[in-house]
Amino acid sequence: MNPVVDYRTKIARPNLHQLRPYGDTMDDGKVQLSFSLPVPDGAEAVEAARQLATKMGLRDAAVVHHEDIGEGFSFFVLYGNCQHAVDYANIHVPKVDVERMDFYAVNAFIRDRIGRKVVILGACTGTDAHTVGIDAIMNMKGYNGEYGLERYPEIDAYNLGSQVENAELVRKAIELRADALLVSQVVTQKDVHLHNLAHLVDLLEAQGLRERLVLVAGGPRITHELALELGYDAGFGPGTLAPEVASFVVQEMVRRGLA
Amino acid sequence: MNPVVDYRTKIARPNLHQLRPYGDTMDDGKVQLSFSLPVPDGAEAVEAARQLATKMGLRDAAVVHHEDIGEGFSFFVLYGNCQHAVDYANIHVPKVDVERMDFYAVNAFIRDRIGRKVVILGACTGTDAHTVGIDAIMNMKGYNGEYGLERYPEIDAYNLGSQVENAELVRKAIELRADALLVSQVVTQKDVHLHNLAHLVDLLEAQGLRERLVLVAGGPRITHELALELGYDAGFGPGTLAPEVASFVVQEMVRRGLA
Amino acid sequence: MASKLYLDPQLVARGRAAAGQIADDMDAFIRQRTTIAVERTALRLFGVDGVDADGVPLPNRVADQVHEAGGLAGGVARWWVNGRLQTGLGPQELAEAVGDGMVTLTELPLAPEEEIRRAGRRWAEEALDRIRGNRRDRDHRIARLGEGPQPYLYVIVATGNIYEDVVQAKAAARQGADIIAVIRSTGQSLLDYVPYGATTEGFGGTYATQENFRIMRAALDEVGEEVGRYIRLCNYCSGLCMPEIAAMGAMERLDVMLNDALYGILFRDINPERTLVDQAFSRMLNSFAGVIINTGEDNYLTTADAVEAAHTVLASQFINEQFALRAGLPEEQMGLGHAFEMNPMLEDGFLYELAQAQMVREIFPKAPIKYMPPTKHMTGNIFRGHVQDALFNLVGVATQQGIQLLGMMTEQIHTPLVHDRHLAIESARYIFNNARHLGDELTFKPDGIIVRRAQTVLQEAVALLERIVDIGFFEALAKGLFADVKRSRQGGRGRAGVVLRDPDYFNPFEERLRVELGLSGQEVRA
Amino acid sequence: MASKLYLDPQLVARGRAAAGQIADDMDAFIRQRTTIAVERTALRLFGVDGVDADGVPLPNRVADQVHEAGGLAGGVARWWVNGRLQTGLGPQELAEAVGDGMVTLTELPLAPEEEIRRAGRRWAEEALDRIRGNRRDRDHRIARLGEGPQPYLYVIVATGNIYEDVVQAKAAARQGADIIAVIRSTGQSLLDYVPYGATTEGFGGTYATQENFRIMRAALDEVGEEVGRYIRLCNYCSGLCMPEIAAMGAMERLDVMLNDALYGILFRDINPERTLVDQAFSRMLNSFAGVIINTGEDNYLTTADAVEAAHTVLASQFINEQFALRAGLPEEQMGLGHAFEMNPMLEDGFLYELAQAQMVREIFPKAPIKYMPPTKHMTGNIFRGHVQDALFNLVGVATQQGIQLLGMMTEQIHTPLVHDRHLAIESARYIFNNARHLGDELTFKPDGIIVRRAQTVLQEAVALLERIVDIGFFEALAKGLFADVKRSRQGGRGRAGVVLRDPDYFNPFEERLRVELGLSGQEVRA
Ligand code: B12
Ligand code: B12
Ligand SMILES: Cc1ncc(COP(=O)(O)O)c(C=O)c1O
Ligand SMILES: Cc1ncc(COP(=O)(O)O)c(C=O)c1O
Repeated sequence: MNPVVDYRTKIARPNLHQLRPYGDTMDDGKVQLSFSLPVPDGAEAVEAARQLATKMGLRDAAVVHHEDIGEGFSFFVLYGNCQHAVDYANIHVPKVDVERMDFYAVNAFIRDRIGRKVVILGACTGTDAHTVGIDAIMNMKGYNGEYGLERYPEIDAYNLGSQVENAELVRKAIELRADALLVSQVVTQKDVHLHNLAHLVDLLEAQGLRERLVLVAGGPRITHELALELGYDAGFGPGTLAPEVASFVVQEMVRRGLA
Repeated sequence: MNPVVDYRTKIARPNLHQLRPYGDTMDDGKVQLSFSLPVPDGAEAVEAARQLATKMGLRDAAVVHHEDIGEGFSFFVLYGNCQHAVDYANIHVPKVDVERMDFYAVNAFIRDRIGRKVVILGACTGTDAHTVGIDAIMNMKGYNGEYGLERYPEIDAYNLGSQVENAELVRKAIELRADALLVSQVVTQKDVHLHNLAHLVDLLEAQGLRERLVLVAGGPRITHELALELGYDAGFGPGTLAPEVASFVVQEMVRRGLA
Repeated sequence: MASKLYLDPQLVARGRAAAGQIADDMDAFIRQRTTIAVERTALRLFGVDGVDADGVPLPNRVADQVHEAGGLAGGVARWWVNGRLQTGLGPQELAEAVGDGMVTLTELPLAPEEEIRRAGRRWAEEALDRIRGNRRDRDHRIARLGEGPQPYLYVIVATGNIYEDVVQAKAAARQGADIIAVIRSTGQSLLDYVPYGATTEGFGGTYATQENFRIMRAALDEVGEEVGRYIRLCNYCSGLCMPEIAAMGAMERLDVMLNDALYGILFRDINPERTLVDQAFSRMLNSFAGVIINTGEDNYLTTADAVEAAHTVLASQFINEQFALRAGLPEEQMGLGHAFEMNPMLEDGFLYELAQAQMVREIFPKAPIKYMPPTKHMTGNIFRGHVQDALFNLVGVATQQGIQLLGMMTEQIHTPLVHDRHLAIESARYIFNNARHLGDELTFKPDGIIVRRAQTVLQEAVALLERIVDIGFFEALAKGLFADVKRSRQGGRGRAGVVLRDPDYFNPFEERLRVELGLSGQEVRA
Repeated sequence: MASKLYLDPQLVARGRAAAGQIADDMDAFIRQRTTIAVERTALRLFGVDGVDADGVPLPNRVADQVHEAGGLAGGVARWWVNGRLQTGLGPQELAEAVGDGMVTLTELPLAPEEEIRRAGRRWAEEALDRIRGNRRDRDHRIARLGEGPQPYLYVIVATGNIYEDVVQAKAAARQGADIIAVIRSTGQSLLDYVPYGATTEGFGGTYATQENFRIMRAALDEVGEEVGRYIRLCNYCSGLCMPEIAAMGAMERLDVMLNDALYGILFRDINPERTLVDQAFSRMLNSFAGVIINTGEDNYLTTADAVEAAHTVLASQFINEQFALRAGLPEEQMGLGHAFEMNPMLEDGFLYELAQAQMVREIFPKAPIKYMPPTKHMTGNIFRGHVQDALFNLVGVATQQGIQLLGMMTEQIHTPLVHDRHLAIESARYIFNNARHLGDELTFKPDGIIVRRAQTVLQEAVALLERIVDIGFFEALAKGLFADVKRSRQGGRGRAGVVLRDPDYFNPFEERLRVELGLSGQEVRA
């Protein structure tokens, strides 16, 4: 009997400098697409959908489903082979780059390195009424088995709730001598969150407060990169837990000499 | 009370020369994408996915879901706004361009204009074993309430079934003096159908038969345009019914003087 | 029909009795009060509409004027009717005159009370006639066109632009939707006025304005004719303008209204006193207009855990039912809310959802129960999400819910795109048809997981209700018994708009509605 | 357990009796015959493998040589064993010598029959020992690693390239798959030989070769260790090489095999006599090797209508059960096939599917029923398709099927992509977990749609079986009673390979297997 071939030696490897989607064969570029067009279903609409996919760089784009969805709209599902590739090997994504500590370590760090209670304010701002996200970070009971900041003995955590105007948040920050502001934004329609987040930075800068605070944004569509672009110190997305946020805040305070 | 505004006067209209996908606002270009990458899930993979979508011409491409799917693969769902547009107004799709007759009209047409029985052979060729499609066109009982060609008194229909080699089909065509060949191709993996269909045309040409026959292709991934490219007289896709095919065959015979 | 869950009818009766007690206590409280919004509503019904040069709605200008003069305790109606009698102006002119500061209603000489009341009642009757007409119109249209079978397919449009909304709504109707809800812009519920005119700028929704109602109503009537099915229109009378929007809806023939004080209290931090008073009047209007209300218990499960808090939903439904009855709203118009919100990773979660939905169905047999889809546990994985929605749809049809608010696979991502809605409707129609009579067929193991779960939830709900009877409703809110959210009686937005009624409080609309709806008179036990 | 469908046990017994009669008739026919494939199988078990210079497999070279010399009727074993005894060559060398034309087996002097039989039996025992060892190995691995709960999640890989298949299969195992089936290339079933070696070029599937089996087995063992779950490997022993592939599978520790003569007859136009004889021997091997077979009744519903032809599926399952019993296959290894293939637009179709699945479950209580997903009515609308698959999964768990072949939302489009499979597994796991004990909970209305449907299907199936007893099995095939496809006893591929056995037919494998499996001896009633 032949020895079993080591299949690993036979498997195609991705080219990390020319990375393409994978369907069932290395580099096939297989991609699924769906969209609607504001024209009635028909051969021309199908062709338009195909042409669009081709313009997106899909070879052999095939409309596998098309359907009239009323009011002169048609809906399409397509598959095709993407010709574009990305240089994965050279992608560098900014990351919240601090040591991740747990509940106990954070409190110990504060005691040792800051020596006083850290004041953190959280709020979901503007007309946004989604409190679950900020509650997950702030509230006693926390989220996914991790306590929220209110439970941290060395942190004075104030959860202002939702629909908090930026001006009100700034007022509270001054009143309570906040070390850090945690801002949640969940509604993103028409980029309302970007406007809201940028506006807060403007207000803080106008008051000369920006440098004296650690400013953190969070929400389902927030990335660290986006937060940096908007002038925040860090951004946190889906699945964030309190210790990550606390770790960042306290280490950032020390790094910036705010302790 | 104000008269009700006629909302129609207020609704944005699509630009048919610059047609874009529609999500919830005219021209927003909204497109949904999904694919896998042969790299593990992580911030870099997400960024790679985003960059790919950007290369495809999506503005504000957002990775809304990413997941490890094992063996160093990751899966992504994205939304973005497509910047490409197509000139829908100038799309012209070749169509099977004959009068669509029903069962009775086809038979009457044959009696009046051809004056003898029309011989039609159908087969699913190569290693393809899918008979349901060709049966739908050929068999007595037909499909979706339309009789198949076997039921047409003026047509001698021979359904050769599936897994018929091209050479065998050509042999039968000569033997039975076929007027038309109906070829079904369902399996399309690795473009096996294209090879198969092209091969038949080669054989027929080699035998000097091509001009004497109406040659028709069909199957779920066949379009009229594709069939023309492959050297067929017509192509039929999903949902085809026997009368359409019969209408084409008999009118094409008359047009080409094969009657 | 025998209970498939072997629910104890006595226990159900105990729950109802406790909720009745809670509602009675609150009703006594409510009857002693009015609010600035209730008074604006009276003005709207009297025909006050439009905005002043600064864009402030005239109903606000008029009511504020009277309020500032301390005249609201007797009801704005007296001042307004007197104003019309004194000035001889029509409603629009008089409102504009007040808006311009040309007329100060509380400073006009007062006609004899009897005369005021007579004129007020006559004008009120005219407004109510218009609403009666709308109701008849709806009945005729349904009789002529027919309607979809239950569960009704309910979808939202939420582009922010009423004209895009119309396009999406008409497409949805063609795809098979029975009810179109125009979601409101974030923040509208906290406005103490109703925006005016057609609007094209909203976030996460479109402003509820009377003009927007009219535009959408016309569009849906039109598409209803084409598809041969009456298409219901839904909006939100909740927030600080609850009764005003109820009145607007009644005037523009809306068919369904989200209407729940508890929602505003818990999720918008609206003052409990304010919104409970507002709710009573708004429900009378909805009842009279034949509008189905939807309550918001489903929302509790977005903040609290759906397994642990299931009984709070049922308890709240009992309370909402009693509140509704005290506003004359028949069971057939009570779209009590609940939701399919358990963590999808839960073993046997489907069984618990089935238990809850069947239980609600049995306890409120005549109500067009509103069943909300998974939202909290929807992720960006649209494919899995579409399957979660499918299970939700199956439970909906298997337990014969009244109104099925369709889930969207993109729930976690954006307000629905035109094809999101299409795919949702397609899936629901497939499942409803494919499992049409499943509910008639299934029975459950008597001592099984499903039956035991339902019985436990009922027991817990009754216990909770009886506890609330003891501690009082306001205290229950303060303790965070609903949705894990704590709200104090004094806190929240809009409390300044609550006014204790004078003994001679006059509101010809409420007066007439109480008669029509068979409610006892407008007592004032100040 | 009492029948949830109130099925009449007497009627079930009648169906079984009729099927038994059909199988007995066929068994008598089968016992008198061998085929070229059965003989090649004996050679493979004797250790013949590899290809000649033209790429023709040596088992073919050897069997063909004997066949051409008219020597197959007594079994190839005698010639082969004698050849080894006469030449003193090992199996590989002897086969090569035959392939090269250096040795003509039928021309060698014959050793005494007793000596041949003794040597043949000894060598056969060695081969069977290897299979016994594989079976023990499987048992140990399962005992050590455990396995997923039923319904097992069964997915296919079908890239055409064994190495890509490995990648996809390992990913699937990590995602939660319990069984990986490597789909064969189109056309392999019509080859009268088994391709050789590792292959990387197939259409719609990957060639079944012993080397490919080995590569995949090793990969799945490896990933099974990592995920801590034994991962079953499935392939197809159907088509013209049915028993050869069964032998290859037994030697390489495959766990599941598609194995159904009816499938080949109806869907591959394979000669009925040929494949029925092949089937009997292949099932003995599968039985002995502890391989679960899957039958192909599900396929009927891809050509015939799933509502109208439902009873043909049940009738065929009854027949397949009896065929299997006559090959010594225990019920625990009978993965009888059926499918969720009704038109999704059918009102109450879900109820009919539930009825069918529950009925099959009750009638074959010990069998690991193989449940196939919607395929025919899947369209390019992947979103709707994903929901069809979800309902299929729900029926699967609610009726406690054994093996759930997962549907792919892209069924109409292509063989599965890596994430198609992932999403399918994710959805099935969600539903199986979320509705884990649904089957224990549900009961059906005694005179309802579901119960009546199941009873009707059973009645029709029994009537059909009794009709087949009357007209004979071959005639039933000729009349198109299954899958609307008509096949004549003489027609189809491979008939030339059927050979009437001589009275002294010798096949030490069959001989031994009949003993091991408790089957009556190898009669020859020519
Ligand atoms: C629950 C919910 C509600 C509840 C909110 C209850 C409450 N008290 O919060 C109710 C029912 C009241 C509600 C109402 C509305 N909602 Co809502 N809602 C949701 C829902 C279902 C879940 C959100 C949630 O709770 N997620 C769970 C939490 C834990 O996740 P998270 O927010 O992402 O938070 C995590 C991280 O992002 C991060 N994080 C979040 N914030 C912060 C902040 C910091 C500093 C840090 C470090 C981390 C961090 O940590 C958290 C824990 O890991 C989503 C849909 C969905 N499935 O996501 C829609 C959704 C967010 N809602 C939406 C909308 C439009 C509305 C409405 C405007 C609709 C309307 N017009 O009526 C209203 C009004 C709300 C308003 N004015 O803002 C849209 C937003 C669309 C968009 N992208 O713009 C969504 C996406 C639904 C949809 N598809 O339409 N909603
Ligand atoms: C039924 C079916 C089978 C049955 C076939 C039974 C039979 N006797 O036909 C069985 C179970 C045997 C089968 C087997 C296989 N199948 Co198959 N099968 C299907 C399935 C589920 C439905 C096809 C069908 O019947 N459609 C209904 C008919 C009416 O539609 P239609 O073919 O499109 O025909 C219409 C039009 O296209 C047109 N038309 C078609 N032909 C012609 C010809 C002419 C001249 C004209 C005018 C019109 C016309 O008119 C018809 C009526 O409107 C599809 C998946 C799907 N949902 O589409 C997979 C599918 C086609 N099968 C597939 C595969 C891979 C196989 C196998 C190779 C798998 C394997 N390795 O075992 C085998 C082997 C088959 C082989 N050697 O070819 C793949 C093909 C992938 C690809 N694109 O390459 C599919 C898409 C499934 C998948 N996703 O993997 N299959
Ligand atoms: C009862 C009720 N009212 C109102 C709303 C809408 O909230 P908003 O006040 O933001 O319009 C909801 C949301 O689901 C609700 O359930
Ligand atoms: C029983 C059975 N055998 C074999 C096959 C595979 O067919 P092929 O012969 O093309 O490998 C199937 C397909 O589903 C089947 O059901």
